[in-house]
Amino acid sequence: MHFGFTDDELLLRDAVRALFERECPPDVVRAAWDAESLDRRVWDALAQMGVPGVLVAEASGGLGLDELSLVLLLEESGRAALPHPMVETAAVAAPLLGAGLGARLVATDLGGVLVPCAGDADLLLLRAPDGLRAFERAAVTVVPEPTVDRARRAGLVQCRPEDGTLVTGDEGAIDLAFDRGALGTAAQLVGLAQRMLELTVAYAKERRQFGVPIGSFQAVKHRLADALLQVEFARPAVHRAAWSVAHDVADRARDVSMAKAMASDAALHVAGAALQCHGAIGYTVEYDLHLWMKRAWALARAWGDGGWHRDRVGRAIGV
Amino acid sequence: MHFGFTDDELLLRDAVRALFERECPPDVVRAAWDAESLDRRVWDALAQMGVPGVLVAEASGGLGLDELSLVLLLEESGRAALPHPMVETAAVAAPLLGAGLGARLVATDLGGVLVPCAGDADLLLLRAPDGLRAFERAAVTVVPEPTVDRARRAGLVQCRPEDGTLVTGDEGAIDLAFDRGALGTAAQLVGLAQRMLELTVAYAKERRQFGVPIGSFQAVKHRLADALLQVEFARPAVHRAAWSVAHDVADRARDVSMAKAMASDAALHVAGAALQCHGAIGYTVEYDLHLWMKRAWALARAWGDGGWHRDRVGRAIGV
Amino acid sequence: MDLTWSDAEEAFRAEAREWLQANVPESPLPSGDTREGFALHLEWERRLFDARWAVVSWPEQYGGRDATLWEWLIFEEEYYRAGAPQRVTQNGIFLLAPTVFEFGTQEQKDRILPRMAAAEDLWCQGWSEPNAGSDLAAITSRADRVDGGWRLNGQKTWTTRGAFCNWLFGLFRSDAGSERHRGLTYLLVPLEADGVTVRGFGRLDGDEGFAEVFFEDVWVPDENVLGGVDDGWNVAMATTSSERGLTLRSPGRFVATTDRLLELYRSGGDPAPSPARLHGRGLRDRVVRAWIDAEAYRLFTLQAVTAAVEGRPPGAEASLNKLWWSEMDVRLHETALDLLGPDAEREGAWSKGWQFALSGPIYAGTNEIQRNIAAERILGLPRR
Amino acid sequence: MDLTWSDAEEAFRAEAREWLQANVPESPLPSGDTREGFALHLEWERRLFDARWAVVSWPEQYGGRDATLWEWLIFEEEYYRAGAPQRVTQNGIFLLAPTVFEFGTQEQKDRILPRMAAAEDLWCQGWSEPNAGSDLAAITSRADRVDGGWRLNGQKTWTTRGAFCNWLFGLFRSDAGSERHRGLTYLLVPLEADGVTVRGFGRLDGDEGFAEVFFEDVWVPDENVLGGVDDGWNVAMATTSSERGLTLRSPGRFVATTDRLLELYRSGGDPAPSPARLHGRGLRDRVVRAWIDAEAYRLFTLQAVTAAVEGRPPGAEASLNKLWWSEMDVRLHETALDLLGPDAEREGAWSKGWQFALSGPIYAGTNEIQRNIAAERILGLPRR
Repeated sequence: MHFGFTDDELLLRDAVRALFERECPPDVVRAAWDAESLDRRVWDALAQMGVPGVLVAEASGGLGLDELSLVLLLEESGRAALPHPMVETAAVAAPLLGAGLGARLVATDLGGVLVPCAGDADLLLLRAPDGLRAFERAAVTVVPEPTVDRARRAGLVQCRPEDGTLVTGDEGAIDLAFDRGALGTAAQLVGLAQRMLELTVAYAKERRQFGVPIGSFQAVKHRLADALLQVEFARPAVHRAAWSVAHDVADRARDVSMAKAMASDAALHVAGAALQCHGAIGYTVEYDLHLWMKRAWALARAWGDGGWHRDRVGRAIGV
Repeated sequence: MHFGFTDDELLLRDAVRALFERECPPDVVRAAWDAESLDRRVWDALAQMGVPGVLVAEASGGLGLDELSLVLLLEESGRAALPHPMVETAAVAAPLLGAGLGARLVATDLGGVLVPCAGDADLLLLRAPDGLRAFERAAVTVVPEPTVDRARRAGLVQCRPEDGTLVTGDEGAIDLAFDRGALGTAAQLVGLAQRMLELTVAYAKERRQFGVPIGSFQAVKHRLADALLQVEFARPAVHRAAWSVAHDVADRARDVSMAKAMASDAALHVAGAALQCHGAIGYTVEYDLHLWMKRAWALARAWGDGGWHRDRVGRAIGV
Repeated sequence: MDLTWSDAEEAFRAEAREWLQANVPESPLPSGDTREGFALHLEWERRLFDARWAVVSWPEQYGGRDATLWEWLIFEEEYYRAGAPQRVTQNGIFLLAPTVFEFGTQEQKDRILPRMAAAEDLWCQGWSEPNAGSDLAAITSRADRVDGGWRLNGQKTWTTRGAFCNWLFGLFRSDAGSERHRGLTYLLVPLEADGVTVRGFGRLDGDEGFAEVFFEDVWVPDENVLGGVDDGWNVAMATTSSERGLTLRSPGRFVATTDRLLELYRSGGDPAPSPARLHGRGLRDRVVRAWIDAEAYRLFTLQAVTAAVEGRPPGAEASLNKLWWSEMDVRLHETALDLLGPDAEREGAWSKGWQFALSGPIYAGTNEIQRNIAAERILGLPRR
Repeated sequence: MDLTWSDAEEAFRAEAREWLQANVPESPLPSGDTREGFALHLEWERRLFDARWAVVSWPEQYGGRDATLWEWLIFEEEYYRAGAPQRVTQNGIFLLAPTVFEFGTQEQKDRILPRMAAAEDLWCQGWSEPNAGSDLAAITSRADRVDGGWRLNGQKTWTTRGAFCNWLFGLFRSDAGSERHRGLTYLLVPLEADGVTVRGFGRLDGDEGFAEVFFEDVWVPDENVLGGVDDGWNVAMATTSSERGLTLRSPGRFVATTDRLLELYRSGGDPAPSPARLHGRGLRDRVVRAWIDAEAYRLFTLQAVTAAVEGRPPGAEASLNKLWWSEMDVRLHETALDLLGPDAEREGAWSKGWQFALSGPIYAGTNEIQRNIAAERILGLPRR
């Protein structure tokens, strides 16, 4: 029994965190809101590190790591509010498509009808009557759909199945791909929650009212302690689910759903606490908080929301 | 439109409150926990004021008032944690049995299988295959049942229908009797909640830790403000339901259920806040709080709990 | 207790409903917190005024109908039920007007109120400053005495729709040596005046709903002082829980939103019905709770209006009122989003409403402040 | 990460399970917080000790098995799964023993630990006083230096099972001029000593679970000082988040309770099945949440034990741990009571468990204090 990470896993995590700090500051997230096409500099840097291939075998040109590394890196992408479809590419597509993705971006409708970065992707993995099919960008029609987090760049996709290539018709493989997507999204939600909490703690230490930092008020302290509690208990659930997927244990679906439910709830909870503790400043688009908050609202309900996943847990535990 | 009470209604309420303050201090409640038989002094005093007959027509020797007076008086009985079956007698039985109850105590199983004061009652109103039947105490067998609030003096009742007299076989009349019971219990819950809140506020002003009254801590303030909020919004719901029953409006069942759901939730909420703000002292049987808290736990789930009544509201509003 | 409406009130309701049915724009106007939307809303406001529905509770001489508080409540119910546009004039009508009625001179009433009712003057509020939010008494914007008037310097912020208005009412420190609540004066400032700069900025939902207002040696005449010099705090606070009831948040809005929520639940979620979403997850219970919450708020309001009509002064329970509606509004919209599930992130009425609801626990005194007030002024807990 | 148990651990689990199956009393013992129940529990404790299951993580020389923290967790899981009796010796084993291990002299270890393990000495805690609850540093009970020992005067309260124990460990003010955390000494006091009066009193559930302990010129020898004189606060606090993990609240208890909750849900409520109670009211969602909460606590504990095994010192996250299990326990029982509906008021395992759960957010530092600690020590928010 060992519930923790190896030094190598943590070193890679630290390297990716450093990359995001350098290459993906809030301005990059903000730019994704209105850009004609998504700026790929961050993604290219990630690809150079091999991150999109984290789950691909070394023999096939990947990093040959497992879902434990994956969730650590995705948590970092959540912290950075990375606008690129890292879950879709690294967690969902790469294990199915194997080597050769390179720096290509993948979009998919496995997580819901609204497809993030549909217009920006090079390749789309879409449900078809006979399974999951891969389409080149040019083979599909994308209708952009306005959503609260414009950096998600969501769209609705229309395609003719015969224009794509069958990737897999195996329902088990598709379920696994879905679980990886939900797991990866859960990890991003933990990262988003962590960042919102840090931002709010920093603000509460600095902002003064009534002659003292607002963080010295017990109401603010207790609200942020609760937020911390949610994050600190959601994170191990995500880590355990990563292990369950990596080892394809019998309880995989249950564990992934527990992780997604907890991460969704934690992120929504922290977003609420963050906004309330910020007050009016958090309610503006000039301040950065909303970039994280809106991502949290979107991801909390993508790939199944808390209620959906608890329903799935319930079926697994026989209630 | 006028959402308030008449001076006469309030004067009667004040008189009954004064009676309870005089005749029903905590020691009387405490004594009911273990007494062989229920001390009737408070009840006799209430009977002398005509309170059990509040809903009985003046021509029949009652006070000739309606449910608006009833809920005001029952709220006071909740404040006092009166151990006598005032809801069962004044709200449920008296309108059905009319004059002549005098100072007799009635028990009923309309609110649940556990019958409060079953062993102490003079008369029992029990469900039977053909409707509601009245039994003399000697005609039934009562098995005392241990419950958390021993002042409820609950028991299970066994009877042979033929030993009782048919009071009514009309389902509509029985529904109305149930609604009066649920309404009356809701009023008691508001009174219980109010008293627990007052007790806790007084304690929080007096108890000092860290050199200041604990009521000066924001965590305590906010918790008690929330408790107040619950009580202050549950109360008008009870008052409105009283009006709806008095005027037998089409939405009567919906309004009673809304009131019982809110009052149940408010009382449970306030009980939780009261205990936590008291700390260890509230966790003892020597201090009075538990007398109110346990009554609240019991009544919150008697006559249908919050979930049961919200379900009923849902059916009424078409969801 | 009498929970029925009189024939006159029913007639009033029928008249309002009929007019609204005939006049409410068929498709919703664009947000009134954008420049284009604001202009369209002004047209609507003027139509309301022409039909004397803009300020029903005001005296006829200022454009109202001398309606009772009960009629005002009825009108609001009908207004929201009809899906009529957001009132972009509300900060003047609900926040400034009660103060003018109570503290204004006759000249001020005649000058200010009719133009406010007709949406000819558009008023925004200048209370908060960068360092005076929850701690409003920390105001530092100054009003210095000059011949025949005052010279203003400083900055206000979080001024709702400030970029679209032409007048601001605000608190300024008129006694340079004063501290906290003392030495403030309530002033009315034309935003076209020399030295005023208004910068609009984006709210959470992206609309330009806020503005910062900068004052640099702005001159305003004495006639623009509302109430006593140096007495601005009392003037501003006296009407925050106005017995005229005009600052009541009308239940009509929440009742109408809850009706939409019930529709959403019954339709199984929009746009893709999926009954599986709704079962076994507590959503039905939450929908019923939302209905109960809104109905309870309506009852609490009926109780408050009864007290007002009977001449009983309102007290700190305005804090309870604010806690209830603001947190109910968040829960109500959250339930809607959970019904929508993955569709919740789409832009639309529910997501817009959700973002707006989130401002409720923050503006007009954060709910932390409201809980302090409830605990200290109603329960009497020590201030420390 | 490796979430599997080794063969040795599985063997340990099998041994524990087998012994428990064969030895756990078939019908539950009466409450250990009554005089009669306590005596029956002592028999059980001694049977545990005889089979070396009383203190599995202790060294063999004191009656343990030198079990690892992992094995301790496994034992606890099996213990609760088997429905074994409440440990009436737990305050000694979980609260005093870690301190003895860390600060005790060899003589003290030899004298105290074996008799504690064997339930020959029964220990209660003497920390709180009437005016020192959340504000523990306000302790006023005095220990005055006398020849060869100390003379105690004062009062302790909320002493769990104090009326049934023969020893008390507690904090006393040994430096009469000291204030707050300074000048306290950690002392071990025989309750049979002259001048000690113990008065048991009723807990919420009616059991005599608490005691007040009065000290009137009670003499204790120097050998009963644990750790340094005047250093009692540090001695007491050093092990509140002991790296030995013995103060961990084991997840086994909550996992077992949750299993009973799932059973209750599946049976449709006890004793009168009524499926209508369960549908459309959010109860299923709450049951699943309860299961998730308990499972999350188990995972959080695995993470903490991994850190302890790797030698990383525990920190303020003990506060998070306490917030989670105590509030989860309340919600879990509340869900059970809501499943039971009107039957919830019956005395029984759930109602007893509910009342016990309510003490969780109060004892061992109220959750208000724990949230302060989490905010200040983990998040670094200012103390003020």
